[in-house]
Amino acid sequence: MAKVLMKGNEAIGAAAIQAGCKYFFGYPITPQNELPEYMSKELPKNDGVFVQAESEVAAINMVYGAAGCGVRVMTSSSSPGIALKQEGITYIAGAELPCVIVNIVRGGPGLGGIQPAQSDYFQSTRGGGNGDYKLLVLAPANLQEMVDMVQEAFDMADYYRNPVMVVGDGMIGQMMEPIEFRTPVKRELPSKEGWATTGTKGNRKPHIINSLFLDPQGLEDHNIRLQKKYKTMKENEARYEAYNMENAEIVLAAYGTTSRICKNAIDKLKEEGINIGLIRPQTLWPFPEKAFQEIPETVKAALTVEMSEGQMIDDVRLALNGKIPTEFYGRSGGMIPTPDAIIDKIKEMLGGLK
Amino acid sequence: MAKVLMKGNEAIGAAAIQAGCKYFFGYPITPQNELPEYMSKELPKNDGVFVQAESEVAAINMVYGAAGCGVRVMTSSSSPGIALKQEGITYIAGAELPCVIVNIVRGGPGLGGIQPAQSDYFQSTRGGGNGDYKLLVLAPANLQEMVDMVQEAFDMADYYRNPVMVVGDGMIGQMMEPIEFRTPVKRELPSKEGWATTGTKGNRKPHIINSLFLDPQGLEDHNIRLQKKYKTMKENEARYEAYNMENAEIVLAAYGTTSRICKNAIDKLKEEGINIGLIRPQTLWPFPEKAFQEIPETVKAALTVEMSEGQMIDDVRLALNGKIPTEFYGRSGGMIPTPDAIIDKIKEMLGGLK
Amino acid sequence: MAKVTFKEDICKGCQLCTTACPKNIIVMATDRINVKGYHPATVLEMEKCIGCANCALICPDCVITVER
Amino acid sequence: MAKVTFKEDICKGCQLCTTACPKNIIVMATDRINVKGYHPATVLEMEKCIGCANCALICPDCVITVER
Amino acid sequence: MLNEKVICAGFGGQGVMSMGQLLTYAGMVEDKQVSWLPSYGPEMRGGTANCNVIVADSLIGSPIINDDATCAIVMNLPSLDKFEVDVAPKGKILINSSLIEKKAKRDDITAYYIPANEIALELGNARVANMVMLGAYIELSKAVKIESLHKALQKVFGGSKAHLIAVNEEALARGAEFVR
Amino acid sequence: MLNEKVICAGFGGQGVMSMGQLLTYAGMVEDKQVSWLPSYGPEMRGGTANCNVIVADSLIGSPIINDDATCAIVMNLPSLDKFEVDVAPKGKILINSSLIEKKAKRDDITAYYIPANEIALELGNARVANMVMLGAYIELSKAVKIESLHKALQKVFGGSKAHLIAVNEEALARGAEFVR
Amino acid sequence: MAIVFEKTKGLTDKETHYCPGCTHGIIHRLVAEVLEELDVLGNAIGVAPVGCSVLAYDYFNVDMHEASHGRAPAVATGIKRAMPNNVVFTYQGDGDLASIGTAEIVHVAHRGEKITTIFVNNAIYGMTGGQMAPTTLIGQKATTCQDGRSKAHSGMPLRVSEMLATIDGAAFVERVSVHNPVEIRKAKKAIKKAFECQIKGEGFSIVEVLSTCPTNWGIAPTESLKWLEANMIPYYPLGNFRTPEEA
Amino acid sequence: MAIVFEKTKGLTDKETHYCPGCTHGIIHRLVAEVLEELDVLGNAIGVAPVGCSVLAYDYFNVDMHEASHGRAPAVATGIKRAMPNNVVFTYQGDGDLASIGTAEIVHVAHRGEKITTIFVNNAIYGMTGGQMAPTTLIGQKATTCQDGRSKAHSGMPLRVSEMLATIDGAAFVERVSVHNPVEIRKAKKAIKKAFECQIKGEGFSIVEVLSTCPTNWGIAPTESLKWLEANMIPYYPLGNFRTPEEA
Ligand SMILES: Cc1ncc(C[n+]2csc(CCOP(=O)(O)OP(=O)(O)O)c2C)c(N)n1
Ligand SMILES: Cc1ncc(C[n+]2csc(CCOP(=O)(O)OP(=O)(O)O)c2C)c(N)n1
Ligand code: SF4
Ligand code: SF4
Ligand code: SF4
Ligand code: SF4
Ligand code: SF4
Ligand code: SF4
Ligand SMILES: [Mg+2]
Ligand SMILES: [Mg+2]
Repeated sequence: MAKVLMKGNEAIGAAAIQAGCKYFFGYPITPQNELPEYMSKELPKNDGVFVQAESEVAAINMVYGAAGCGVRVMTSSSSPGIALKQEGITYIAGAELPCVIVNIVRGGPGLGGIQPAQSDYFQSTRGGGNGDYKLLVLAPANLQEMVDMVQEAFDMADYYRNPVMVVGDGMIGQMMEPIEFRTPVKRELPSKEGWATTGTKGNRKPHIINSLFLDPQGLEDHNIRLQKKYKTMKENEARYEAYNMENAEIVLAAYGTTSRICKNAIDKLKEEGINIGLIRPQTLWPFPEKAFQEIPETVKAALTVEMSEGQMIDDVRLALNGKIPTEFYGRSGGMIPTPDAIIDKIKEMLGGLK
Repeated sequence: MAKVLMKGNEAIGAAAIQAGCKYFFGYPITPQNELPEYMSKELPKNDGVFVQAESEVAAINMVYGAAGCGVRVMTSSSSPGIALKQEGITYIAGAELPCVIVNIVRGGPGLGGIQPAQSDYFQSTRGGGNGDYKLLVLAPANLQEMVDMVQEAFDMADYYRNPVMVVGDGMIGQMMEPIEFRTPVKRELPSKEGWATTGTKGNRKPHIINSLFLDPQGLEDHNIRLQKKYKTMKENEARYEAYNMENAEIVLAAYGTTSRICKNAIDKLKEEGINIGLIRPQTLWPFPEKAFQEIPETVKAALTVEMSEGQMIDDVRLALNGKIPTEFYGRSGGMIPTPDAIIDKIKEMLGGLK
Repeated sequence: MAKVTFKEDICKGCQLCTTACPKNIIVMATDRINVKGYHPATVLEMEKCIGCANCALICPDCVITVER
Repeated sequence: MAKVTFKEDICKGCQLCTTACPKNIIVMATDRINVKGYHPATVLEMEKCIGCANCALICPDCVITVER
Repeated sequence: MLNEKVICAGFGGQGVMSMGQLLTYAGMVEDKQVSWLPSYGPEMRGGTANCNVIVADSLIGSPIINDDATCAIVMNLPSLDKFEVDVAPKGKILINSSLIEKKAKRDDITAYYIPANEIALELGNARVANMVMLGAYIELSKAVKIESLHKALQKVFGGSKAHLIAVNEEALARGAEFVR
Repeated sequence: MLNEKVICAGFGGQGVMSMGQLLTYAGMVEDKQVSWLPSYGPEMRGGTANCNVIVADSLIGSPIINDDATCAIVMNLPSLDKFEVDVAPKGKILINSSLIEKKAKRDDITAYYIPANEIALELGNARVANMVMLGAYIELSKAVKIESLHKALQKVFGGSKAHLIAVNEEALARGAEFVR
Repeated sequence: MAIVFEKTKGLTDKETHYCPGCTHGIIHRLVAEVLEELDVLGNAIGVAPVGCSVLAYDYFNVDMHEASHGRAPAVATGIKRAMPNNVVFTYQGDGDLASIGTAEIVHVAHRGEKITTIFVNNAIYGMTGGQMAPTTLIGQKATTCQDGRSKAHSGMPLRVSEMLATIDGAAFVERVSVHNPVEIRKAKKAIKKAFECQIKGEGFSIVEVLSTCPTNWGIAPTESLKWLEANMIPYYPLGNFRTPEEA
Repeated sequence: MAIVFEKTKGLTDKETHYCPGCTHGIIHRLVAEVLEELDVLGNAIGVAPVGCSVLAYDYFNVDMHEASHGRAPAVATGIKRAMPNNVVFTYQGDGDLASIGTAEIVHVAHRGEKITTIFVNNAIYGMTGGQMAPTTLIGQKATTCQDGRSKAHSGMPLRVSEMLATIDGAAFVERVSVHNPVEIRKAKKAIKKAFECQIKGEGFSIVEVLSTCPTNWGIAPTESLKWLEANMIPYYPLGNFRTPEEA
């Protein structure tokens, strides 16, 4: 297919429809509004349905309902809206339903601001809902990757019967880049017939979509089952990009749009003869721990760069487990790190290393 | 004062009233119902007001309103109810308002069950709301500690202008133990006059309670200010109990009711001549990192015991930073670890160490 | 002629059926306790039953079958 | 006799006042642009003004003061 | 070193919760370490209720009694079936023989059969069967002094319920007597 | 190695967003690496809008232009004031002299003064001032071929707006001519 | 002899966990009978609430979802929009529907979602142990208003049917009771009409059923029926508030 | 000459960020004038919503809270219960109040909270760029219903005042408009009555004000006033739905 130039938010919608998403339930919030708007226009043309829910709480519960029927369904929001969805998300995870949730992150806490941020890393990877559940969390750095990931997200969700979250920010949502819609690598997807609620038609037992287990042993068994699934995800789905790792003295850790700024910094430093590497997690959960465990000997320190006050750094440190020191550089509230500021921080660290 | 025998949930209410809490906004949910019920009966007698909100979302926003007026206010819930409060909590943290939030944790994910659990550790310490905010999180292990902590929580909240969360579980909420109401160590509390909304009386500028900063630089500045405050909290408020650490071969990490089971296991092992220590975080955030950084040389490994599938273990590992290996033992869904199972796990680890 | 049958073992002894019978023929069998620990409802003078099914209509636990 | 005054610099040029004046004496000053970049509202024949304050009532931006 | 771990169990209306609370209270009166932990939630809708009471000289770890109860007081059959296994070897089980015909299975624990309901009826108040059992338990274990239980009763039956104190004390005494 | 970083800025209605998009589109037509990043949110309510366009031969890192713009195209005064500092040394600034009387302050960049609105009015359509500026930029930078811009125009003005293509092409040409 | 009454196929064999004499059981049966009579058991998808009827998914012999507290209407919206040819219903208590789920019930009505709601109003939170509901009557005691609900503190009880009847998309709104066989028969008729309304695509339909909670009212089951009649019906008048013909 | 009209002290000096001709500005002024006239500026605590009026805290010359989207009534409840002698009001848009905040507005009415709500109904989500609101009219275009709202898909627009008027605790409910000076005067009277109702402790009071959004309607400001009159008023009739005398 030919390349097209699209705005990020609309590209998400287009990718979802390509992936067979037929249902979208959402509620407006900046900076992701073009996505529901696109869906409201395009889904009906594609035999689908868009409903503007009365709230984010209602939206995520509509997703829960539709997902339980076995259809491909999606919702999107931005930070405070995702906060409101936490109860619904833990229900969906608990009931093991597939769906795709997009968070176009903005600055917090509270109402905060609407400029790009990455301060919902914990919200996405640790869960703000109750209980021991996990989402698959994808973090594209450019629009091509985003449409690829959104498409694959639906397959992943179905494959694992698990909600998948795609995390972007206002930059990703608002920018335009050329994209090509391609078919994701096909997975063998399990049939939904064994659990989806479509009416018994009188010839099978009722299907029940549920996260309640009053018997503690039953609930623990359920949790153990879930953990087993999460373990499989951890083994199979952790992804990252390694950039300029050969002979790197310091490794940067950054995801999403921040990783692109880091690349600018790395390229500039390379011109000065300084070798800095980058590990860019493409999945925030499962976190690509191996990438950090296998860093070359040349690397003497790590620097995590985030548009937050420091969240992913926990996972970087957990993965490194004390192997090398880890520092942090971040901007927050919608402020965006500049390559030069990152370079300064790197040089300061290099100074300290010598 | 003489000791009284009280149910945990009621004792929380009594402690809050002792601490000058006059307002309670809540919504029923098992296993914390005795707390709002107690408040509905006792607050009016103490010149206070209890309102049963229409939902947890409304309750936390009522708290936001009352806290902005400078009064002492509280809410409580259990896991899924706390999930619903995440947006409100990040607003309160963002607007820097003091209040006390109680979570009597139950098994998850989703609706889960109602038996004791500790699977909201992430929800409490990492935040399920958006943005880079922190709560002070207190985790009492017995009722005396709980009433002490609840009382102090109000002072801490006022001192830092920050929401304080007290985390318990169904065991803590439902059990009875003798308690004594004592006056917490007094802090110099800042006056609320400079920010509380009480009406301008025509002789000052309006006060504004707010978490919106449309200008990214303004929002970043706000975040930097918050981080500074969090750093102070980290320095001053991390607390823990160390138990039997001398000559310990393994250190257990456990909080709340689980720590008590660990003590039983430790005492039993001591009779067998095996020395096992325990670090019991009393504050989950700030996490008592120092306690782990300063473990004696004799300790060869750590074992985190939780009523979850493994959450606090992240903080234990972050604090240890690779110093010694860390293993995990947990039960979930309302199942409670037994001393014997912990002992088995410890012996298995001791075997591996030899 | 009509007949009502009680699945005694699932009766919860709530007595709602007794309030609904126009013939007042339903009583609680105080001589026995079912597996749930309740005195189950029963009809003593079955011949008076008119098969109106009121008892079955009000029984929250589907204990009663009515024939006519 | 009545008088209206416009704080021209805060006028957003929305023209709502022009629809409200019973005397139709408010016009947009197309000859000038205020700091906001709008043609501000103004009154040309002030003597016709009856001081009804309709213009001030409808102005969303408190541009107008009316005296009588 | 006192370290009594008692499971009290029975039907909802049999007063097993308050039996446990009274014991806990009495322990507190003596400045012992005590804890009381009820079962809660829907398992109670099934009709059975139980609580764990610990009375000890030294600090109590977990308020949960796993399989190390020093005594189980069972007021009905399901409770016997459920909790017999949780008594530690050499421990006691007190069985309300008015309602439980079955005998204890284990021979490494001592079983006592107390016709609590009958004794209570003799006292003219069917609801004090729980106190009969508690009286028996105290007599056997000496966990607390009988006077402490009396004090606890004063506290619990304050005000409008004061007239119930006498019959409760009587029931405690009769229970004690029965196993003496 | 082409690595053009262009800031387009002006009032809301001046078509600065579509000017940027057209350039981006043309870059894509030539299979170059491109990105377009708009400002968004309430800053737009203030009346100014801007976008960052990058057209490059090799992979684009961040779509943000910090202080390394190769060119700034400013359509109104606030934009000149705001973005002059962001042009890299030796870069260009294209100033819509129809609306901006002020001159560029810096002397390490080259300023071009283009009476875009007047030229547009000459063409009978005030709204193509943006294309005049874009034409000038392309002439100066050779970032993309003019034919690619024409192709882009075809795409953007499909269907009902096709009649606008001619005047837009004309405007591009006049802009180019002006700085040639 | 022919069978005049036996348990409907719309219910599973599972015994309910409801307290003795709790009228939830009657209401379950009526819904199940209606589904059977309309021959839509194989086509129905139900949504259970959080409340005493949280386990309704075990009792109705149809596909079921267990919704989060108050959100059953949103869940049902998701289901119905995905499966427009299925018959979709929610079963909700007064805490669930009239308190935490207010926005969701108002907006299914507002959008005219083609679903049916069975609203069980027992004037109390049964499941959690008898707290005040928005529908708790003035003077009625509950664990969060132990001296009885007061108007000054908590306002007058909320009349949900009257409120929803102002919304155009609510095609069918009726309040019924199950405190005696006559009313039970009427209740069933209303429930049937409500489902028919959905099947005909006329909009949202809701039946508010006054129900007892002997346990938390602290009143014996048979007395509870009387209490309902004497206290609830005067404040919550039975009757139809909207039918499709009218609209 | 005496001043017949000048800017009220109830507003700060700050210029608003509202688009030219947006009637939010008029409504702000009316509220501020009423507060001044009732001499409660020093005693008032306002709650701003999330919506175009999110920055209302910068404009009203009184203590203010900025609430989360839709929750202003709950925030106001917290304030009023803590400060019963203060005059407490919320200022909310139709997305805020009639969509996400439905439960909160219904329940302040239900509890009869002694607060006043100014409900600005402009039939659209202004702040976020013109999405459909529950109050968007049939056929009206919005970014999430680009072919115009359809009844079949989204139901008929929600009439909030009519709905709230069924609730006992809502002591004062009136719908007004600000599309011309006559209506503006009436609007102010209603707002004044609403606050008086609060001050007298009669219950919850709300004034729904029909308002324009020239930007997202895509209609010039003066034309917007006409569009409001021609399209909104027929569906949203002006008038009083409840007054304390009546109750
Ligand atoms: C988010 C959330 N809040 C609260 C609860 C606790 N809860 C369970 S059921 C219930 C109320 C039940 O009352 P009602 O809806 O009237 O149903 P009933 O039990 O009376 O039939 C509540 C508050 C919960 N499970 N989830
Ligand atoms: C929880 C949450 N959801 C969504 C938003 C985004 N949002 C901001 S304003 C708004 C709607 C505003 O519409 P309305 O209330 O009608 O006010 P108006 O702007 O029209 O005055 C929305 C959805 C948000 N800030 N928070
Ligand atoms: S069928 Fe009628 S008459 Fe017969 S027992 Fe039942 S209620 Fe009585
Ligand atoms: S109504 Fe049913 S459950 Fe109740 S007593 Fe009668 S038969 Fe038994
Ligand atoms: S006061 Fe009346 S007459 Fe005078 S300008 Fe204003 S609207 Fe016109
Ligand atoms: S109404 Fe006010 S802002 Fe609008 S044009 Fe008139 S004076 Fe200017
Ligand atoms: S608690 Fe009340 S509503 Fe719940 S099952 Fe028992 S009687 Fe029914
Ligand atoms: S977007 Fe609409 S509601 Fe918001 S300020 Fe502009 S005109 Fe007013
Ligand atoms: Mg109820
Ligand atoms: Mg609006």
